[in-house]
Amino acid sequence: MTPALRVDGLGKIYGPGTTADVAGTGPGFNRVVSPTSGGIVAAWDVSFEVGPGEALGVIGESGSGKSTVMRCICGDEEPTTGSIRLASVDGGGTDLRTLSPARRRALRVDRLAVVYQDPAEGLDLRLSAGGNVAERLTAAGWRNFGRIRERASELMLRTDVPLDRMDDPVREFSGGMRQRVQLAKALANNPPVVLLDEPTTGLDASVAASVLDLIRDLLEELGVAAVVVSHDFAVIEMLTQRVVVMHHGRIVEAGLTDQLLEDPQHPYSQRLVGAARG
Amino acid sequence: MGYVAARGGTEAIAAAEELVRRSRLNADASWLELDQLTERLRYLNDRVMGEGGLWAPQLAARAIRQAEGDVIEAAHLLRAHRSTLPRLCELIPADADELRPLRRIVPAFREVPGPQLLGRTLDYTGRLLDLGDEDQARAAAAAATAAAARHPEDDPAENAGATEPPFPERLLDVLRRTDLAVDRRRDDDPEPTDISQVAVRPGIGRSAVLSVMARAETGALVNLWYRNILGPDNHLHEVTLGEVRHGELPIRVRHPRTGNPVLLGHLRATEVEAIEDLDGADEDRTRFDVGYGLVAGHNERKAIAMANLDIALHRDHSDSGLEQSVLMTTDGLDASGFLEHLKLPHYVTFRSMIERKQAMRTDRARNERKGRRHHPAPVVTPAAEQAAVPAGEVTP
Amino acid sequence: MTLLDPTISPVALLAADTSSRELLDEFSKREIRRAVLTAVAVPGYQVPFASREMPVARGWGSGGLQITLALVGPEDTVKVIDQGEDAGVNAANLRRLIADTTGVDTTTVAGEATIVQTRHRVPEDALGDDQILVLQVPVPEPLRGVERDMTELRRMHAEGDYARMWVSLYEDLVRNGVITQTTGYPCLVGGRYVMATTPIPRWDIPKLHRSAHLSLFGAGREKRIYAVPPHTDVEPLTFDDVPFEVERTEGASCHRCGAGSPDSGVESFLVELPGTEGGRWVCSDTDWCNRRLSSGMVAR
Amino acid sequence: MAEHRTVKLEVQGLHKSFVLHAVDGRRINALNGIDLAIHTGEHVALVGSSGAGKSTLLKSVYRTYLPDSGTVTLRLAAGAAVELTGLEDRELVALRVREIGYVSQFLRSEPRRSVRDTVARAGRRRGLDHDASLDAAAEILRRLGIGENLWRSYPSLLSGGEKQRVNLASGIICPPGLLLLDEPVSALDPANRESVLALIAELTSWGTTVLAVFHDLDAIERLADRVVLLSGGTVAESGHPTDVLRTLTNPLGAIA
Repeated sequence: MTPALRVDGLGKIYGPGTTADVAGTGPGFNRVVSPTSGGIVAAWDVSFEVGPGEALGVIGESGSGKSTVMRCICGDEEPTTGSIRLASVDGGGTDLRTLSPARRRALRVDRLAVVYQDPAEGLDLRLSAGGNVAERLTAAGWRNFGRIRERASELMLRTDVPLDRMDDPVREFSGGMRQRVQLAKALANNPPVVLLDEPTTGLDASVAASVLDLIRDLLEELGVAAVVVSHDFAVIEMLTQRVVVMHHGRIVEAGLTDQLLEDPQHPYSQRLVGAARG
Repeated sequence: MGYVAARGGTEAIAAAEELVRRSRLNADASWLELDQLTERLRYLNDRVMGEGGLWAPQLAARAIRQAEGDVIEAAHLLRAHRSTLPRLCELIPADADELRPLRRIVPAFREVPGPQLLGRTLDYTGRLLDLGDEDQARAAAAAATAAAARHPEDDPAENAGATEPPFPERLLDVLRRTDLAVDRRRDDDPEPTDISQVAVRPGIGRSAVLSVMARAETGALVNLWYRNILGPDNHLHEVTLGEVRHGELPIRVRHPRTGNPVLLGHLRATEVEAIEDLDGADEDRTRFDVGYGLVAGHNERKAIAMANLDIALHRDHSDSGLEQSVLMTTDGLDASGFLEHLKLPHYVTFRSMIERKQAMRTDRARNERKGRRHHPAPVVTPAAEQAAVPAGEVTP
Repeated sequence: MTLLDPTISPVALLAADTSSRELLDEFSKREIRRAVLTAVAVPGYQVPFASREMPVARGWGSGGLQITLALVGPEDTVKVIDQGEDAGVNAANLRRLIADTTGVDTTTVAGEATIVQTRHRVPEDALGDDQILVLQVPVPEPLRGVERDMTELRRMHAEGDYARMWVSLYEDLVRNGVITQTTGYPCLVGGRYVMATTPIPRWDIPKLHRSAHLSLFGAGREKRIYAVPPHTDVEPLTFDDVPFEVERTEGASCHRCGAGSPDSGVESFLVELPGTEGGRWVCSDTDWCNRRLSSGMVAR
Repeated sequence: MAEHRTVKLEVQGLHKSFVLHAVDGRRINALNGIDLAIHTGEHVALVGSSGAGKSTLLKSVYRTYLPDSGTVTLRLAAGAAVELTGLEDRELVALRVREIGYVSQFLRSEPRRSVRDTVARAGRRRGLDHDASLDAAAEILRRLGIGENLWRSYPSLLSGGEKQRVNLASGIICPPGLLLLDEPVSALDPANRESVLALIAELTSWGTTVLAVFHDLDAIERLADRVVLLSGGTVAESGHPTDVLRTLTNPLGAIA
């Protein structure tokens, strides 16, 4: 099975410093700041694969490097080292990092969608809900107004955005509704890979639950490969089958989601699960 | 006869031009001599040279007189005049350490290396409108001028800048020696950008940004500075001036045959070094940031704004669009020209605007008859819903 | 070049140059011509150039003026229009300036001109392959309505990323029922760059599409030159199912030459003369209108 | 009962312990070398006292628990045999769709989905199309005694027994080749218990292999082809239900 997304040896160091500064950081040293240079080793040696129809969770506390990994994959940040491959790009034969920034950005149109925690990052709040979807469609070359309207309506319906709000500016929407529009936009061109970064964090509990339901349904139906980044076991448990645990920029454990929850191996995972499960 | 005589416009502008010329000559006053401007309206003349980007006191005075005192107009005349001149050579970058101070203050310290030289400044003159008798003033001026001619060594204006080399060390040198200053010197921009030769845009480099500020409209720069202190930009926090100097700067070119530097002359310039107490989360709080301002003529207001904005520019990390604001919106000629172009005829564009308003109304009326919004969301049936998501169309 | 010859005294050269009435020295002209050539080679791309200060204010045609002055030679004949009119104050001022400083001939007849400098209009009669249209541009950036940051704008053009432009058209249609862009309608040039068509009316845009003449756009204040070479596609951005609409007003016709009336058989861009009995219309291209009248095409 | 020839599941030398890092790395040994073979279509019930390792064995087979050593070999529907303890996570996730299922006594997650949809979705995951999944869900719910009036409710509103049946329905719709049942009828009243046991009994006739833990002897006697007694994390005895259960001095105590 060709993975839809494959990440190998991804690393990201902020600030001064080189790969030499990786020594002395990580879970074993309980720090991400290099003692020699002060560089921040936000992520190191991160590898995983996600297949079509599969959802991989990335769990960890804030500062564990999980969001850094996501931003490196989608191109919001440039990793220090490692490779990222998509089955939809050259059959996985090309490291995305070797692509030009322009081609890299173009992948976001229909190959690699991102749903951010903050809808303002993924949406233009000044535009209508339909307009946000239209941006993706026009970027993919759609030039027929009627069909763009139709497709946007379908997506609104699919993401439970009332059709009579489709032409209202997203700025006037509640947080949960914005998140639904962000999902509609992300899915506009049927991307084979979707990254979700804390997609329900910050929403009221009941709203978060319904958005979570929606995401679960969409992932099940669309057969996309998903990476779900979250600090919340409830989210990870509901959406993913496999999970990696990040701590101080490293993956400390990888396994099946139910296995991590019931039989965590690494001391840090046990602590994390223990804390979450009370 | 056509509906509009093809010569109508020409005649009108010729008449307006003649009216301006005659009114200028016929004013009920004596002819304004150039030295009146260069000697008695020093700040005005300096400002026009600074914003006009040309050091030529006599030409600036002509421009001010021709523009009837409109600073922007006068700066425009200077710049347009310069456009007609071929570029013969380029100056060797001036060394600000060679500036012979006529005035020098260091607010940051009580005792500094070298003098605190107050010099010719309005700072501490009482802001009381002089309502003295005109005839007495005229007589006093004539007497002072005659006395100065007899005894030049007593002239306070001449003696104000009695400093001779070696010139006082800068405060910044002291800060650098004690490792208290962030080092902003850089080597990726060795040859200063000549902004009259390139179209500047964000990312162009510090020398170009500094040049733009040096030529900017004084009020625009002061306003941008104030926005950063009180307004939304907020990149300035606690600025102290390290050095304010006004003095004479030698200007040199390389001799075309020998290659040796040759002194062309001097221009007066105002130089400011500003010090910022860094307080950002990602900044080195153990050091000061420094900013630099240098403008032609005596214009401390502008030089201070420039030095402060230089700091603000490295503090905003190109995030806030401040660089674009400095580069694109502070030029007096650009802003005023565009503003004033609104006085030109715009009836073609206005007609097009009215036509669209009517089109919108027609569309609205049509939809109201049908009782719907402009483009109602298409009805999607449940069957279509099922097929909708997987069956997206992608056109190349 | 003599200017680079170290044996010649620069001061002498300066003195010699004072006899010239020209607004641009040869070096400046050459730089502008280079920018023009680049613009022709990359249709629709905004070429930065070191815009000179002209004797007219920025925003008053300084960009168009620099192009005209850089291109004009002794054999040329120049026509200058503003709003389609030769006699307007701004057109007259620029024409006078060009004629006085270059000694070139001027005309009001579009067909006689080798260079037509214009603000806001394209002449009604198609120009030929021996003619150059120089358009004065106040705002050269077509995407400014959707993005202000210049670095991002450069990226968008470089990558041909015009999705947000399309979205603005989508939003316009959704909100207003029609595309409300008035003049300066954004066009895709040669299938590559989106270009601001100065504020010429939509009416004039088809006259740029695959035209025989060369169109040069000069933005003096913003220091950009761009071009539409002859026979180049200029396609107004619009959806496949939303036709591009030019300015037309039901029942309007020129009260002088009758253009626009059903029996005239021709149309022109009309401007309104507000008046007591509901206003009257007249051709914006005064020379075209005059020639129709004087050639007897119109029964008076 | 028919004679079963092919081995569906073979467990050899399976060890499982838990290391509690928070308690100074204390190790708890749960399975100490389990050897067990189950034939295709066979129904095997695990018995033993509390802590003998019954649930641990089920979860270790399913890989919810990560075994320390030993092998778990599963024969797939297509005939090939796969060793599960060393299998890639991704491949195991794939096997969990149609080859191996696990039903606990608790209904897991899915809090905001109607009863029928919950079951139908499980069917769709195993390859049914939309309409067929709804039909199959209806049928199985009906047989388990979940009335139509409950199909549109959310499982969170149901009683414990109803939840358990919905959970079982999801587990056995399009039943996987190997079904692991962990006390699936613990909360049922006698009437519903009957219909549930009947349905489970049917599973083996459809070819499903079952490894189960029940809390009552009656269910074991009625359903199991074989009983395996676990003690101290090893197999103490294996044989016909009546034989094995008879040897136990206190069968109910051993089971509870």
